[in-house]
Amino acid sequence: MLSELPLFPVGASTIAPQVDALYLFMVGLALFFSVLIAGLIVYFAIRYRRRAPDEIGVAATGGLILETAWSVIPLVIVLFIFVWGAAVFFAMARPPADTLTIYVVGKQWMWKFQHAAGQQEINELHVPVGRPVKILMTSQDVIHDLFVPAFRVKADVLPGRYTTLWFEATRTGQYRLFCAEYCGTKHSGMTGWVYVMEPHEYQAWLAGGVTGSLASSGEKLFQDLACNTCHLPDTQGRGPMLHNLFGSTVLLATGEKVVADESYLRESILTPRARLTAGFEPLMPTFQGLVSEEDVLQLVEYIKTLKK
Amino acid sequence: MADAVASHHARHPALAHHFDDLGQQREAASLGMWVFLVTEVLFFGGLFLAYLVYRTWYPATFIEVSQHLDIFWGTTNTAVLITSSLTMALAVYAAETGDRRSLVFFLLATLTLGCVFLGIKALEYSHKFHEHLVPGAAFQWDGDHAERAALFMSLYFIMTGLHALHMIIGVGLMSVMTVLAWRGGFSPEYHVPVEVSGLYWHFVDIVWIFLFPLLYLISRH
Amino acid sequence: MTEHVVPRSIYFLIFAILIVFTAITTTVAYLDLGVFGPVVALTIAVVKATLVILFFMHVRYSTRLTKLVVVGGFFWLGILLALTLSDYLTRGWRTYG
Amino acid sequence: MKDYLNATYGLKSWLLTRDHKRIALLYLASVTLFFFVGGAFAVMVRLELATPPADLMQPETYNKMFTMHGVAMVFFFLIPAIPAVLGNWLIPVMIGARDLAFPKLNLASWYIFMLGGLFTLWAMVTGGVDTGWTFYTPYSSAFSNTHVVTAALGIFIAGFASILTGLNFIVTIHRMRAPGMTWFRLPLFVWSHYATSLIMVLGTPVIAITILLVAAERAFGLGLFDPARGGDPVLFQHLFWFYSHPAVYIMVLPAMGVVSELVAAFSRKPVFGYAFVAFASLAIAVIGFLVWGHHMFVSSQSVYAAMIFSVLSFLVAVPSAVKVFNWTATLYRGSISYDTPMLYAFGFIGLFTIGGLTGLFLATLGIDVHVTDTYFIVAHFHYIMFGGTIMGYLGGLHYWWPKMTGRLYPEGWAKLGALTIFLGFNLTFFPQFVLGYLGMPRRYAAYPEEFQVLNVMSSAGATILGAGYLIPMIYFIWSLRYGRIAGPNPWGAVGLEWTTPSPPPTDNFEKTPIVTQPAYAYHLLERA
Ligand code: HEA
Ligand code: HEA
Ligand code: HEC
Ligand code: CUA
Ligand SMILES: [Cu+2]
Repeated sequence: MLSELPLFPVGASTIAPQVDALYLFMVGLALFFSVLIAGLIVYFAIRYRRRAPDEIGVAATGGLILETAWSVIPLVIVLFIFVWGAAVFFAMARPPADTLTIYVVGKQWMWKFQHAAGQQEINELHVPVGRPVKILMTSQDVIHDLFVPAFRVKADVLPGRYTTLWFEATRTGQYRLFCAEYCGTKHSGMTGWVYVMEPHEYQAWLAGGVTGSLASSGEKLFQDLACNTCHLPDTQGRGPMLHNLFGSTVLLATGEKVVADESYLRESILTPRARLTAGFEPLMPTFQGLVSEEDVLQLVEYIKTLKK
Repeated sequence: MADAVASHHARHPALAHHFDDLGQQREAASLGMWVFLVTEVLFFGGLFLAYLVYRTWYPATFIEVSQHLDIFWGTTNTAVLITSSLTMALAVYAAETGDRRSLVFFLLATLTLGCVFLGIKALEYSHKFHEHLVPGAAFQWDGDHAERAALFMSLYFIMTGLHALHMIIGVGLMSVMTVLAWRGGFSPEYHVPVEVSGLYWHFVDIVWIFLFPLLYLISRH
Repeated sequence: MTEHVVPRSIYFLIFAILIVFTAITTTVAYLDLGVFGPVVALTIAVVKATLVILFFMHVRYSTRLTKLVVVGGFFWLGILLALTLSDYLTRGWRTYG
Repeated sequence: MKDYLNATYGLKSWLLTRDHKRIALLYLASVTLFFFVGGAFAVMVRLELATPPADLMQPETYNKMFTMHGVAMVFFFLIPAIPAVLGNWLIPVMIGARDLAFPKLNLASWYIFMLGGLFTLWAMVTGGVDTGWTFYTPYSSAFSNTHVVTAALGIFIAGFASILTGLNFIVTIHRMRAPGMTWFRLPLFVWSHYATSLIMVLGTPVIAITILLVAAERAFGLGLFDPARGGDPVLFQHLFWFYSHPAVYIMVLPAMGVVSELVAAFSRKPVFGYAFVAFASLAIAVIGFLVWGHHMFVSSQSVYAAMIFSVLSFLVAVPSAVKVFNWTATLYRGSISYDTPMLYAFGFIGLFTIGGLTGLFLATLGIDVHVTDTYFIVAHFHYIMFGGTIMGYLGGLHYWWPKMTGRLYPEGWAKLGALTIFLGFNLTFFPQFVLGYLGMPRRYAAYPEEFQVLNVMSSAGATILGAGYLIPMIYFIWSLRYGRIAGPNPWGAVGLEWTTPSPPPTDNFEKTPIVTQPAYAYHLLERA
């Protein structure tokens, strides 16, 4: 039975060794201090046990040096840990420039992943090994949280906005995927598997049984929702031209500048008047309620492919 | 036994058994009220935080909806409350100087002004009700972002509603004080209840002093 | 018993100032001051509240402890607002590569 | 002169009492009840988790179990436990006062607490709540269809009891100290309760308004925390943790106060570095208000805010470290006895250290991302709340039991109980650290097979722990009748409370004491 007793999780991402190193350092530190304190207590308790019923302890004097020492030393230690921990955290928070983006919508109680090539999967995620992957996440109802222990990453998935999480898998294999934020009755059933594959296997998998890419579904929606009546492939439309929009800096009517990232595109579709583009009338109707989060993701992916 | 300590001079009838003298009792009561008011600051503080967040998120909508609040009644009510704070301060003065008739008079004045405030508030609420500006199923908003407009109105109703609740409690306190004062319960030596009720009343006034510009006075031009 | 009886004239003076400030703040709301609109409105509110606290509530004549309690209360409110805003105001800084 | 227990008789004399000592006993009865309610839910949780699938109960039932376990334990047991029982009973006695400053408010606080408790119990028996004790929106405000509003109102109401207790303590400590009882002669127990009261007064109102907003959101469809209606669920988390993080110090500071008393009394010497320990309490209370965002590292909070909250969380650990080192140093050249209260104090120091050090793991941004919302968190807070606070509470209860009741408990049984609880506790919660780093998420009714062995260990430990609790429960009740008469000072301890008869009269002292010595003046005893 002991062979079934795992004590340490496998690590399968570039960030995992960094987290583990920090963790093991902390374990060492914790061991040191607990053993120190426990050892001193036991030693003092035996050495200075009460030998006569009316015995009295010897009051100590002049503790200032000691007090300062044990205030300053822990302070230095924790500041060191802080810097180290923050460095790892920053590495987790900032995806590298060139990532493979996969979309996920969380809903009570399942994960729906969509690959740019059009593959959709539920509670399963296929990714290539050795390539940074960014997951762009949103929720249709309550807060969920995507957690892959083997990668040592997790991030909350919120309704009404995009959050991201990234990792680069280093080992092929099959790893557990959990929902880590309590989300209601079947929270513990909102689990699945991540399959890390060799790049060519991943390509083959992507090619299998797909009806159309995410962008092409988005394109279809773009026509069905009549977006193309205003957004023309040139500057003649009532709305701004969307080519080369993604990643560019947009000048707003208020004079502010924003980078057109996924969150901006999403907002432009759902609440167009919140941030008006300079030089345009607030003509665009809101599509809130008309499109699902998955539709929005398809539209976003389509707009991202519009290049000139 | 209770007055073992203070047995060398007669205990004031209003002195509770566990205090040594009226001075200690008064200081305890006043400190207690101040600490209580601090809790009130943080209670309303949560609402002010929510207001701040959504105002930075949705500045345009906040300006737009704010125009639907009635600035005339808002200003009038501010004046009413400030006046009631004056009468309250004068009531405390009357208590300190042992002027029972003015004490009763100013307590009654404070109480009346409080009721006037609540009356005007009720009037405004009924207007909002008729204009379908009460968040919920009946909420109507022709402009953009109805949900953001509803958010502003939610804040409006919660903030002013809780403020009004405090006013109602204050009016209740004032009624009790009036009766006690009428019966001659207070003297220059003993009038802590009037004093601490006064602190409470002024605090409620201060909350309004902030609610008024935040809710009514956003960019009226 | 040490108790400071504040003369009535002070109350009337404070009352007059408060009313004047109320008139000013309402008037100013009709002017277009840009970002300074809220700043002015809030400054006036803070001044009014301070006057009420200092004079109507006798804090000016109270013990150090009372003053500490008052300052402490608003300071804690400041913590709540400031640290929460440290999140809201820096959220936009995060760019997803 | 009659003691406070026998001063008057009859139910009415208890239900209308203004005596802080009697009110403390009323609280003792109520929090014990809630402890067993919360413990019963914990038993259900552990039973379900003995096997991987959700077989004993449906997931919806399980979700209610851990929610009600957390709610009962946190809001109705741990927060009031030490302040409202031991603090209430002892603070006036320790500072030489006849009562708290506002006896009527004190009684009112108990009634308010009971009212809040009734609401929550009502919510529990009529179907329960399933939001987790954290009530995260929009699940709690728009999705859950359980009794959220009733339970929330219960907590809202109980919050006022907490505010009244804190307010009463602050005023009492400022205004009611006996002549000669200067600030730096106060027992450290009083200092830690002063710091606790600050948190109660400054934090509780914020949770009150937050809960009210959630209830209003459910009842009237306001949208402050609901993204579908323009609100921000993360705002709820800020407001919730603004209170609930400092609240963890409401839970632990009083226990630290108890431990300071115990360590001094059972090594018969002053606490090492009195002033440092006293100020550490205040520092924890104040800095504790600046760290709440460490519960939100993965919540989509800004990374910069996360950094601020992380570094501040580390700072709050330093005064705790100072305390631990000071207690340990106090033992040096003491005259140490192994009476049961001291055993609990040892347990506290050891387990709090482990709990606190694992808190540092969580404050470390890079680690927290992996372990947040896993069993690592569950282990961390049980180590502190249980290993820390409950050990302190039980130690204090044993130490002052003779004073409160006039009777001694049976020492042998008490040692057995302490040992059982200590062993059961570690067996229950240590495996959870491992589980957490392996990645087992919390609040899971069903879990993958590979986690079973560790979970079985944990469930087995919980059984021992449950049995361990029954031991003190039984002998405390037994001792009320059959325990040996204690006498005024069974431990040979110093402190004003040991100068009164056991149990003391209603007004505590025949004559207001005049204090001439610092706290823990054991060295003066010797010379006398
Ligand atoms: C009594 C309750 C209590 C106490 C006192 C603490 C104390 C601390 N807690 Fe804990 N905590 C909880 C109860 C408590 N906690 C609960 C209930 C939760 C989960 C809530 C939920 O989500 O349901 C939680 C969660 C929690 C988190 C969030 C985790 C997450 O959800 O992702 C964090 C993160 O920073 C944290 C940190 C700390 C720290 C740094 C301390 C520090 O104060 C600890 C300080 C103590 C020491 C450091 C030990 C003594 C020191 C030494 C022996 C010397 C060596 C020291 C150094 C080198 C510094 N806690
Ligand atoms: C003071 C706080 C406190 C205390 C003392 C405890 C005590 C215990 N807790 Fe704790 N627990 C919390 C506070 C506390 N807990 C909180 C805040 C949470 C988070 C909730 C959430 O996620 O929302 C939590 C969550 C939590 C979980 C995680 C659930 C999950 O995430 O899915 C677990 C699992 O093992 C657990 C176990 C236990 C156990 C075994 C005990 C034991 O120590 C209990 C021992 C006591 C007894 C066993 C009682 C003895 C009584 C009897 C034996 C009589 C039995 C009577 C009948 C059956 C009628 N608790
Ligand atoms: C009635 C005309 C109209 C329709 C239909 C319309 N839009 Fe727009 N759109 C506009 C206008 C005008 C703007 C610029 C003003 C603004 O920012 O709201 C705009 C702006 C945008 C922007 C931001 C562009 C930038 O440069 O900042 C995006 C993205 C966008 N629209 C996508 C869509 C999508 C996707 C659809 C269909 C689902 C759509 N639009 C339908 C008129 C329209
Ligand atoms: Cu989805 Cu938990
Ligand atoms: Cu915390």
